[in-house]
Amino acid sequence: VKKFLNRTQDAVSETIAGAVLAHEDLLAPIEGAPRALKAVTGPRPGKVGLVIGGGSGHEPGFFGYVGAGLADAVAIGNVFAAPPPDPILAATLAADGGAGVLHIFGNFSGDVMNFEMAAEMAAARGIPVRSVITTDDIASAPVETRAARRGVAGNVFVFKIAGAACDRMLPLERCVELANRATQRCFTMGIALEPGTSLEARRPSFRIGPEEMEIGVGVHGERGIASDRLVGADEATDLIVDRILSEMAPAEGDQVALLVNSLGSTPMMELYIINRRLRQRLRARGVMAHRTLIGHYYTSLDMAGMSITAMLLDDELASLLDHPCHSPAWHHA
Amino acid sequence: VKKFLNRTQDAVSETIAGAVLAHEDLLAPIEGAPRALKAVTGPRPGKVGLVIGGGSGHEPGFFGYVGAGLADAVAIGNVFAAPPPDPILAATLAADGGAGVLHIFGNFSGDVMNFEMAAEMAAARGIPVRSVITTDDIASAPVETRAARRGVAGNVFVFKIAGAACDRMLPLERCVELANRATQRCFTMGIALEPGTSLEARRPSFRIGPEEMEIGVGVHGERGIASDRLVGADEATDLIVDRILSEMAPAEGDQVALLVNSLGSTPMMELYIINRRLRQRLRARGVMAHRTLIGHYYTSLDMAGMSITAMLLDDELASLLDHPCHSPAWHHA
Amino acid sequence: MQMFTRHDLTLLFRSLAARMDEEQDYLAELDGEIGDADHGVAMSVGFAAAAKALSEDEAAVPMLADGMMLAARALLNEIGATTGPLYASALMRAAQALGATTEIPLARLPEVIIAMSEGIALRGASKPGDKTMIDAWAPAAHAARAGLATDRDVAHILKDAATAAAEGAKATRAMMAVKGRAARLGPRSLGHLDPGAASAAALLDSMAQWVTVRSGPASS
Amino acid sequence: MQMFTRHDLTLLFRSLAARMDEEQDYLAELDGEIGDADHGVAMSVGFAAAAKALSEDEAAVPMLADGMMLAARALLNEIGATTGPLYASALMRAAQALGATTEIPLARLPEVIIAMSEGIALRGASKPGDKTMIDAWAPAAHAARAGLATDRDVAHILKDAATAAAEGAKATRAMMAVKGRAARLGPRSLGHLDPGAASAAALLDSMAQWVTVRSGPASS
Ligand SMILES: Nc1ncnc2c1ncn2[C@@H]1O[C@H](COP(=O)(O)OP(=O)(O)O)[C@@H](O)[C@H]1O
Ligand SMILES: Nc1ncnc2c1ncn2[C@@H]1O[C@H](COP(=O)(O)OP(=O)(O)O)[C@@H](O)[C@H]1O
Ligand SMILES: [Mg+2]
Ligand SMILES: [Mg+2]
Ligand SMILES: [Mg+2]
Ligand SMILES: [Mg+2]
Repeated sequence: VKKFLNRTQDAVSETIAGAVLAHEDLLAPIEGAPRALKAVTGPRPGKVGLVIGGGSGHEPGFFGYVGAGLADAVAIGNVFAAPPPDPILAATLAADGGAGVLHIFGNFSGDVMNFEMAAEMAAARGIPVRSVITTDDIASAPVETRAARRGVAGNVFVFKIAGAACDRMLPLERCVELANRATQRCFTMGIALEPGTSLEARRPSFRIGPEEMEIGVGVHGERGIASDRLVGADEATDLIVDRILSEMAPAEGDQVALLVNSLGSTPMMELYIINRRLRQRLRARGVMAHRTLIGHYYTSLDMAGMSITAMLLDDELASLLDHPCHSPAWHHA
Repeated sequence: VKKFLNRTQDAVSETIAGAVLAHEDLLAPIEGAPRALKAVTGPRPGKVGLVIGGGSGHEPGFFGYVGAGLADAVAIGNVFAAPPPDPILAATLAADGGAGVLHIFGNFSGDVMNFEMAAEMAAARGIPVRSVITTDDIASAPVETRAARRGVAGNVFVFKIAGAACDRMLPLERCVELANRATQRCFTMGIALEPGTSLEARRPSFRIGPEEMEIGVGVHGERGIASDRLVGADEATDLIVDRILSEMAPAEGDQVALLVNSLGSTPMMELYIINRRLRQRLRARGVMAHRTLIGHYYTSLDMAGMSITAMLLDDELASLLDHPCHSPAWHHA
Repeated sequence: MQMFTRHDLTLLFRSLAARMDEEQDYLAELDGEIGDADHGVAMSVGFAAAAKALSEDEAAVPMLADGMMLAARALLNEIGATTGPLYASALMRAAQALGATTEIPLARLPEVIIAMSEGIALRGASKPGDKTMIDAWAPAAHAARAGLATDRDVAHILKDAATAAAEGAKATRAMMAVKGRAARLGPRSLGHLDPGAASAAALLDSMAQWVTVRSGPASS
Repeated sequence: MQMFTRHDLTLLFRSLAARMDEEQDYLAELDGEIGDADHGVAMSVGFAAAAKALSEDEAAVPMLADGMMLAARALLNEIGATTGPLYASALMRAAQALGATTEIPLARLPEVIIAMSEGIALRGASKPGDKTMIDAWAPAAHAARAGLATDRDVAHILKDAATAAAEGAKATRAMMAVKGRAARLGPRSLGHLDPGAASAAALLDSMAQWVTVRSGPASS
């Protein structure tokens, strides 16, 4: 598979360099930490600092969610690899406004271990850190073991809720509580048509048969929980919506936030076709969409596929969702 | 090639339906014209109406650029096919605020003919229409026959400039002049690594050899002006930048607007890597980037490839570029 | 004298639509090589819409000219694109040629070919040699004019027109495109058939076959 | 008595890094099947960074324990990921075992294996049977402990440890993953080797080979 790359081993650094240049008004480097970035708006005294992060290959995740009303800083790992503790610590120091720092990251063994180590290092420097681990991928473990689930595209909503809570100068404990509530109410599931391409090997990391699709894929180019017969857009959407609705169990009149997300090479036309069906299904269930994000928000290199995330809102979450934000990947006034 | 579609012939209508649902706060249907949409903000009395349009397959183009500070209405054709006069007329009527309507579209025989016919029909109803035909694709014809060039991703900037001019209540002639100035100062070139997939055939419409790339591709999945040996990100960027700079001939200290655009399946990581090189080259030339758009702004179904657009600014264009806008694909305050 | 009725117009368009449906994949392939691969679906969907409109409104729209206008509008609004305005213009000009009448002598059909060719040339501003559908339509119109002058049998005239169109289409392989999408490819368009010329040749062939069947056993 | 010096530590890590480089594609393939295809590059880049740090600071950091800490930090900060903290933890625990000394008897090397296994188990909280690298490290540590108790030759003890690791790694094929990325695949992880166990077996094999060469012709 062909790609616009120079030396593979430089891909992440060059991506970061390009991102800082593209978003000079929003992102700034952190002195001495080439794998961490901070918001130009910087931390505010008394505001809880929000630090996010994870592996590369999810662009615009994660730096796309750094900015006013969102995260204060980000730590960036190698492709599909959690960042080491050092950049996480650097991001934490850069985000610190004296009111504690909130770490949010997806539930992957690498992220958990590295963020834990960084939190201990920050605590040793007198910065209280609390962590929220996202677990929105409903396909990745049964509901009885929710805490074992992966954190995937729902991160975007959790970042937003937490970023707004921090921006409203809520105390650390409240920010943690709201971010946890957001992840508890986020339900994501993905389907892939083709695997992504490993940068090193420049070939797909596994094969999906010509008449098959992978159900329940994450965002690291990995296989899903099952292969299934390839179906059309509506049927694929239904497969996901059925699972989401059965877990979410919304009441009539409930409001949700939606994210219809390309995993990489799936173009927006297909996302809109999926969104049409998604909304038909929600309407039939009496559920309203308060806000929809649609596009390339949380990707898996060039995987062909999509995920749908629905976050069940309450008045407080809806208000935080509507709070203004300005970041590379999410702007609203 | 697998896709999330239902019946192929329904793809465009379903895309429009999904778009209206995703962007309810921005886009509204136009009564009796299923292939046209208008901005929720609607036309304002005394404001020049801006109508854009073209074929489908470029999502988020074109409806992505409808909203406050951008276009008032859009006409949507079949995949890679100009819309017929009827939806263009409907969009024109919907956009009319009594100060005339501006049509902006790319330089393709189909678009030119259909927009011309619609303009005649609108004129017959007493609505003065002026047209600006974009010609930013520098690869598509030599500079001596600039008027023969295609209009591609530079459209995004031309829409923005014109949308801001209209929003500032400038008269039709001035809006035309500014939109023309924008297209004259827009320079785009694209490179494809893989062709896109025709929705009907579900296979690529031509082949690119494993060690080749296509230079000077447009946005309709078509071949470029030449095949070339596959090169890395920096070299590919250089190929484009050399051509752009030689035509643009910027002076030291000049400001440009940049669009680093995925043609479909090329992921954002690669766009950032390209942007890094692009900025190195501009810096070496003493040229400053006033604003950068990076992502999926003007696509060619799922073609793997990218285009770079640079628009040479003057103070007036820079100010119009900075004017606030709120549309599905471009938000800023 | 054999007449060409309003019902014949419907039947003729049904044949054309069926032929475009058959040719869809082939035309898509040709357009994939030097264009954007949509010419097959455009022609197939466009002529299907025209045939459908003619069928449905046969009673309500009894005049040939009005029927042609109906077909033009249906085709145009179904497909837009390049082909929509060009064929709409062709059919509108044919409508003028046919006039406000419910039937014409079958022998006048070559006039339709001439009118269509003029309509396309006017709207598209293309000349023979530009590697467009005009490279099929212009020789066909020439053959039609020649045939009308020599008073040949209508079926033979249309056959001559179809042959001229087929040769014209074949000749586009050696041309470099000057108009349309393929023009941007410059010399890379050499060696490829123009899809619009190919579909034009198929339309004319289908028309000739329809007239042959319609006019019964050949008389010359 | 043969000693294991600070320079030996550098040499050992160079061997490990070379071996991980050789195994990179194979490990990537294994991780592609049930993970995210990056284990090859993580191990290769991580051990290369550790070896480089050990080489560059050999004079400045003469103690074995400090060297191990250096290697741990270099590896961790180069790769992060899952492997970073696990192997950093392994090496930090090995540093404790080695202590503030510039050399130890070569015969104490099995202790390093035991310490590394403990470090990984502590950080990763995984047990044998979870289909992780522990399925290679735990049997290797067991063999190392047994070997130390029986006073066997160090080269043989390490060979036994490597064999145990290889068998442990092979056994992961039959396991369903409980920890790490593959755990999300549930039963789909069955039938695949765990990449982390495979790389662990390769590390231990490389260590055994290095010791065999280092300690000269086998004495038993
Ligand atoms: N100006 C023109 N005059 C006549 N025919 C044209 C002109 N421009 C393009 N064509 C014809 O249109 C054909 C392409 O039609 P189609 O693929 O349906 O439209 P598009 O190029 O817009 O996708 C070309 O093969 C050519 O024959
Ligand atoms: N909790 C854990 N304890 C021990 N080893 C683990 C644990 N989680 C994962 N592993 C090991 O890590 C390996 C994967 O490493 P790697 O691919 O480098 O990281 P990642 O899964 O983050 O991409 C697995 O094959 C497994 O052996
Ligand atoms: Mg990984
Ligand atoms: Mg077309
Ligand atoms: Mg075409
Ligand atoms: Mg891995």
